[in-house]
Amino acid sequence: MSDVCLQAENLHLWRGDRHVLRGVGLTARAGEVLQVVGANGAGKTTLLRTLCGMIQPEEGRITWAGRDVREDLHAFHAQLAYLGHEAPLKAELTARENLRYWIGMRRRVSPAEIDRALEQTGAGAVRERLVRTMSAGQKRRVALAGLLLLSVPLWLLDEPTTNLDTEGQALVGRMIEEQVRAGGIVVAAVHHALMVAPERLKRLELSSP
Amino acid sequence: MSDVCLQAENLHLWRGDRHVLRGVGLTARAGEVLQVVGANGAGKTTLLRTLCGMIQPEEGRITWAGRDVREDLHAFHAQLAYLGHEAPLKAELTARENLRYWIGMRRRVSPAEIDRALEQTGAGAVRERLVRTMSAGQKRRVALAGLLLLSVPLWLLDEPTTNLDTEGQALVGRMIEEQVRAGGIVVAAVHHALMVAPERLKRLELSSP
Amino acid sequence: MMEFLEMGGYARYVWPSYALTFAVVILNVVWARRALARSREQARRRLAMQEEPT
Amino acid sequence: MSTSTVMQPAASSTSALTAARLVLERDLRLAFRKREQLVQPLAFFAIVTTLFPLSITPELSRLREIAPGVLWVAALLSSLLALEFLFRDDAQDGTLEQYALSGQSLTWLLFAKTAAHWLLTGLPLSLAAPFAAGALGAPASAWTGIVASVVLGTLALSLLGAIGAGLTLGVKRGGVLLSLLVLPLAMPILIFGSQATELAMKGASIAAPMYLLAALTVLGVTLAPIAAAAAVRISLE
Amino acid sequence: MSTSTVMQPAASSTSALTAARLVLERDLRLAFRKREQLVQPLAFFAIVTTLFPLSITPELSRLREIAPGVLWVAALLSSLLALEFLFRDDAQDGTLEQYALSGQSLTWLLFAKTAAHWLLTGLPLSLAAPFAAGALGAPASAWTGIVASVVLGTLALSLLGAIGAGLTLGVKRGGVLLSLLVLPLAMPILIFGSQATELAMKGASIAAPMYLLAALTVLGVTLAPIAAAAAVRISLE
Amino acid sequence: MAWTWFHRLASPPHVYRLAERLTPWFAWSSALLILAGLYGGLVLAPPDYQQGEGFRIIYVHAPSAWMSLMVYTVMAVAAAVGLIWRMKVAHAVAASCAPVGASFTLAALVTGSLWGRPMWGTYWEWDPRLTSELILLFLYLGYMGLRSATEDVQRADRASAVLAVVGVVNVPIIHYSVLWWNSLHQAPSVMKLDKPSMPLDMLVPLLLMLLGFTLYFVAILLMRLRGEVLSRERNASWVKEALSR
Ligand code: HEM
Ligand SMILES: Nc1ncnc2c1ncn2[C@@H]1O[C@H](COP(=O)(O)OP(=O)(O)OP(=O)(O)O)[C@@H](O)[C@H]1O
Ligand SMILES: Nc1ncnc2c1ncn2[C@@H]1O[C@H](COP(=O)(O)OP(=O)(O)OP(=O)(O)O)[C@@H](O)[C@H]1O
Ligand SMILES: [Mg+2]
Ligand SMILES: [Mg+2]
Repeated sequence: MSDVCLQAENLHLWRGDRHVLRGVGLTARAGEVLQVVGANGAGKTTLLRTLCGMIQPEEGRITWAGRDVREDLHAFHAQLAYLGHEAPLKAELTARENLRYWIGMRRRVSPAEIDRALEQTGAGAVRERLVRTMSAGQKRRVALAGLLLLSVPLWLLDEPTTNLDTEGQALVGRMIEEQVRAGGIVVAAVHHALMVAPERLKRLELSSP
Repeated sequence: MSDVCLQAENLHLWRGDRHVLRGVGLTARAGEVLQVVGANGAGKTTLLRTLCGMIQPEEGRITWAGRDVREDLHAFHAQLAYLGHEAPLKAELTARENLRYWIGMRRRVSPAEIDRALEQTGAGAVRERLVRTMSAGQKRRVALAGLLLLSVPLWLLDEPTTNLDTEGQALVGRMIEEQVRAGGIVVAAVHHALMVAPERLKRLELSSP
Repeated sequence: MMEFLEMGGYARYVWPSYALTFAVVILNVVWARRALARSREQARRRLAMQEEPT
Repeated sequence: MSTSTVMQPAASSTSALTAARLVLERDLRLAFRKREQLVQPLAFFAIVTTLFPLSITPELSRLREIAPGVLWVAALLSSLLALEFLFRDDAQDGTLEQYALSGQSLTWLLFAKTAAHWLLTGLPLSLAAPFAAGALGAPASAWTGIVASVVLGTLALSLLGAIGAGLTLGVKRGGVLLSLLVLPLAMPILIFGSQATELAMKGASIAAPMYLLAALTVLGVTLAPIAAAAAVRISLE
Repeated sequence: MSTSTVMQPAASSTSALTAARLVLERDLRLAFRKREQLVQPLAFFAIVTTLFPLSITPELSRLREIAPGVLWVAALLSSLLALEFLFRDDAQDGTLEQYALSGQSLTWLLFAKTAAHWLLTGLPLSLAAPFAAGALGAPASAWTGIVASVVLGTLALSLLGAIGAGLTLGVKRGGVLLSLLVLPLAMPILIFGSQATELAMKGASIAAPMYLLAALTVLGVTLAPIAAAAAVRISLE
Repeated sequence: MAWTWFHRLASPPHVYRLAERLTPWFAWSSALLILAGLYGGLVLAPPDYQQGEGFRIIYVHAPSAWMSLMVYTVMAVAAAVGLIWRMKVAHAVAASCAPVGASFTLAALVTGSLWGRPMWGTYWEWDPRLTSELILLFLYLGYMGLRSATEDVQRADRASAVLAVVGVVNVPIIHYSVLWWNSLHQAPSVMKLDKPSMPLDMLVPLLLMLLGFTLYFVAILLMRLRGEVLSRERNASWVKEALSR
């Protein structure tokens, strides 16, 4: 299990004229939380999207369990969950249906499991409601339930506590602790410190370009 | 100046089957910050949109300086600024152009003023960039500059610190202090405590429906 | 010479054709030069930006 | 932080006309920034016009008979496609919300937006129409008549469409619904417009249908912005 | 919190076929939830077909001549209007991103989406086409031929359109650009389709154009999803 | 060993320098050829026995039409190479082609319809060849529209390359479908010179023009290519060197 490890070396990326990622390197091993911090515009979102293979870096490479992720992108994607600034939910479906289709595409999932996850993230009360009618924080909670259900080792989270109330922020902290305790890896872009026991935390500081 | 005062009495509003606002009342006087707090889904966003007259409450009334706002909605709107979950910026215009059109529609504004406001909110470096190419926090900062430029007495802010780094959160605190010191009124929905001196703060707690 | 310009009565069709085609030929040269100049200018600015101490 | 001018906003406040001018200028600038937006309705119009010879007949003598109809249907459809975006972009990024909260008359602001829309789609379409008509066999003598009728027709259509665009704002995939709302109402425009074009191609006087088109346009100018403002307010709620 | 199954996700992972089926089911369910989506392409088709008698001539004998062309232009435009939304909604709310990151073959998933799209627009259109043709004077004997040709034609069009929809995903106001990209490529479909309809109306054999349409469809089935997946990946970057 | 030329062609600095060096050669030789062709076509060639002097439009029409087709082919091949081998330079070539091709397509259409007026009595006829040329113009416009609508160069490269490749698959389909379409409706096409082969003094200037335009295209391509390569290249050292000259 010690070889489950996300590594990036010397990533370079330009957006327009802007050299956004300038030789970023990182290592995240099983059981670790990597906090990506940096001022607004430092490149946190860009880094996360590059790590999950959605943007091709112009230089540098990313390895998962020792192998370049480009060798088998499908297999790598099957191991990761990415949660961006917006929750990937369909406004016209209910919370349950959303999870059924989103998760079901990747693994077999039972309605009971879905309900359990929604309960855990405090979205049990809105499970039959259309996502369109939910408040910003309620949507986030449904997306977090999806994250739990995917049960993959690698989480890439972009400001996961956005729109959540205090209780919800604590929930995210607990979810992350649980994930690394089970041997997973969490890479999270954050502005507010995560509520996680400090011994597991690593920091990667991006400086503004 | 003591009559510049936002009041709401006994607001009731249903969304679908849901009784979201159940007899909410509030008073915010010149020089006061009213923090609207409450769990996810408690109705903060709904309340703010009702206060600025975008949603009609089914019962209750809202007064500004003692007069029902529905009597002259235009005049009321000329006195307020509302900043929602999304920054009201045009992706294909630069920061400067965005402010020029947004603010210019309401009052005469010089390019120097715009640049000064952008500088104050830490968006001076991106003023010539298209909003589309900005990071989430950079967009927020441009919107905050707009808020400064409107120079109206009443601010209605929905989670104004979303996506901002620590320095940006402090900036919002300073802006709000400045606003109330000049005799303005701020109503803000928040999850994280605002960085504002406590004597000016009032709290309105919404309970979940 | 006049006879040549008259093109046997077809001048209305022949000369505009030649004019348009050579306008296209020349415009393409102009556009290409301008595009090259613009790219050089942009590259120069980019270099200047990279050399700025960060 | 700036010394606050919090309490005297009215002092330097913008007049309704200036606000409308700014809206117009903004929309034009946005369109010119993405120049393809200008070309695309034209290209679409050109393509639709070529579809007909391909699917009906390439013979000019027979095409000439259906030319007015084809021209007008193509014009109608291309303005309709563009109409969908009249307010949509601004609604999505919150601009429209700010317009409604600006303390300015929404009617005026939306009128300015509609005017910009016509300048960006209706006007180029009117200028392109005679070429399309020529390719379908219209004589050169019909050009002025065609341009004039398309100018009036697209004006009326933009105004009418503004109401539809406002009403379908809150609706996902409003495009098709918008067509449904606007097309039936646009029938008079289509009928008078193709009549005018047909008369122009025959060399007859186009006065009668042009008066009717003009009447529709005037009606549109006076009523449409008010209705559109009401519609937009409803969908913002 | 659930006892974590973090390390064995492969154990119960979904097969490509199940994933595609889920995508199809989801899209159908979404469409049936908003039933107007189902009706809209049809209504648009109906309206466009009525525009012609209004703007050209109401005489049935002359309408009959242009019926195949009108039918196909209307079908083409109404599927085109719907095509714009093939991937757009899913791109906006991040669903497409999750598809690309699902570890499943994007080609398959997009193929399923395209199939759903055809079921929701192409199929109803095919069933409505003979009625429209009838209104324009086609004899009842032509019905099967018309349905068959419209089925094949809309299939090919949906597949082709998937590429265009993928390419214009990143583009604001992609609708008009999409039409510009797809319409020239769709010309063969239009030509063969209206030929088939014309032959069917004359009572002749429609085999020749139908073979060509079928060939285009087969080409589309094999190539289009791959190109569409490439296009979507590019626009997500 | 055999592949070294390929790798060198994939290297932006090499291509940039090569293009810089070759441009004047192509430019001047094409200018010479075109001037010679013009003199031959306008002065030396005798009038056509049927069309009179009107036939001289051929010396601008045929080269324009030829350019419109050749440039599209070059563009599509370059796009495919760029997609398959992820070669920046190939994408740069494809991007350089489109505006040139589109403008000559327009020239072919306009000169053709100017020629059509005296010959057929109409500016436009829905003839297969004409129609497919018009569709070619739409393809170019779509390609350029997609390019300019996509901000990021790399993304624009790959998106438009997909379109160019799909488009080229469709070009023969369009060509034949248009032929079949018309053959069912209408008498055979009007467009042919009513003689088995041209006399030499008409043919030679035409060949000179065709060759001249081809070389001219290469010159323009090389010039645009340099700009496109620069805009894709972030490697400061050679760019700085290239700019200093
Ligand atoms: C808008 C009208 C026209 C268009 C779009 C058009 C288009 C074309 C195209 C695409 C070619 C093919 C070049 C090649 O295969 O290399 C061509 C060649 C040619 N066209 Fe046209 N043409 C038009 C009108 C005419 C007219 C009116 C004539 C003469 C009566 C004409 C005579 C020729 C000749 C002689 C060639 C070159 C020889 C050949 O390749 O067959 N064209 N034109
Ligand atoms: N297309 C583009 N053109 C130019 N600059 C760009 C483009 N896209 C992104 N950038 C810049 O890249 C930088 C990194 O953006 P990114 O979104 O990764 O920042 P971030 O660290 O996530 O910021 P935030 O905390 O505000 O979310 C920003 O400065 C942004 O302005
Ligand atoms: N159309 C609707 N139908 C049913 N319920 C609705 C509708 N719109 C909003 N609601 C409900 O109204 C309540 C208030 O929503 P609102 O967005 O105001 O919450 P909020 O306090 O802003 O929450 P958050 O902190 O998550 O932003 C929520 O429970 C929401 O689910
Ligand atoms: Mg970010
Ligand atoms: Mg809220």
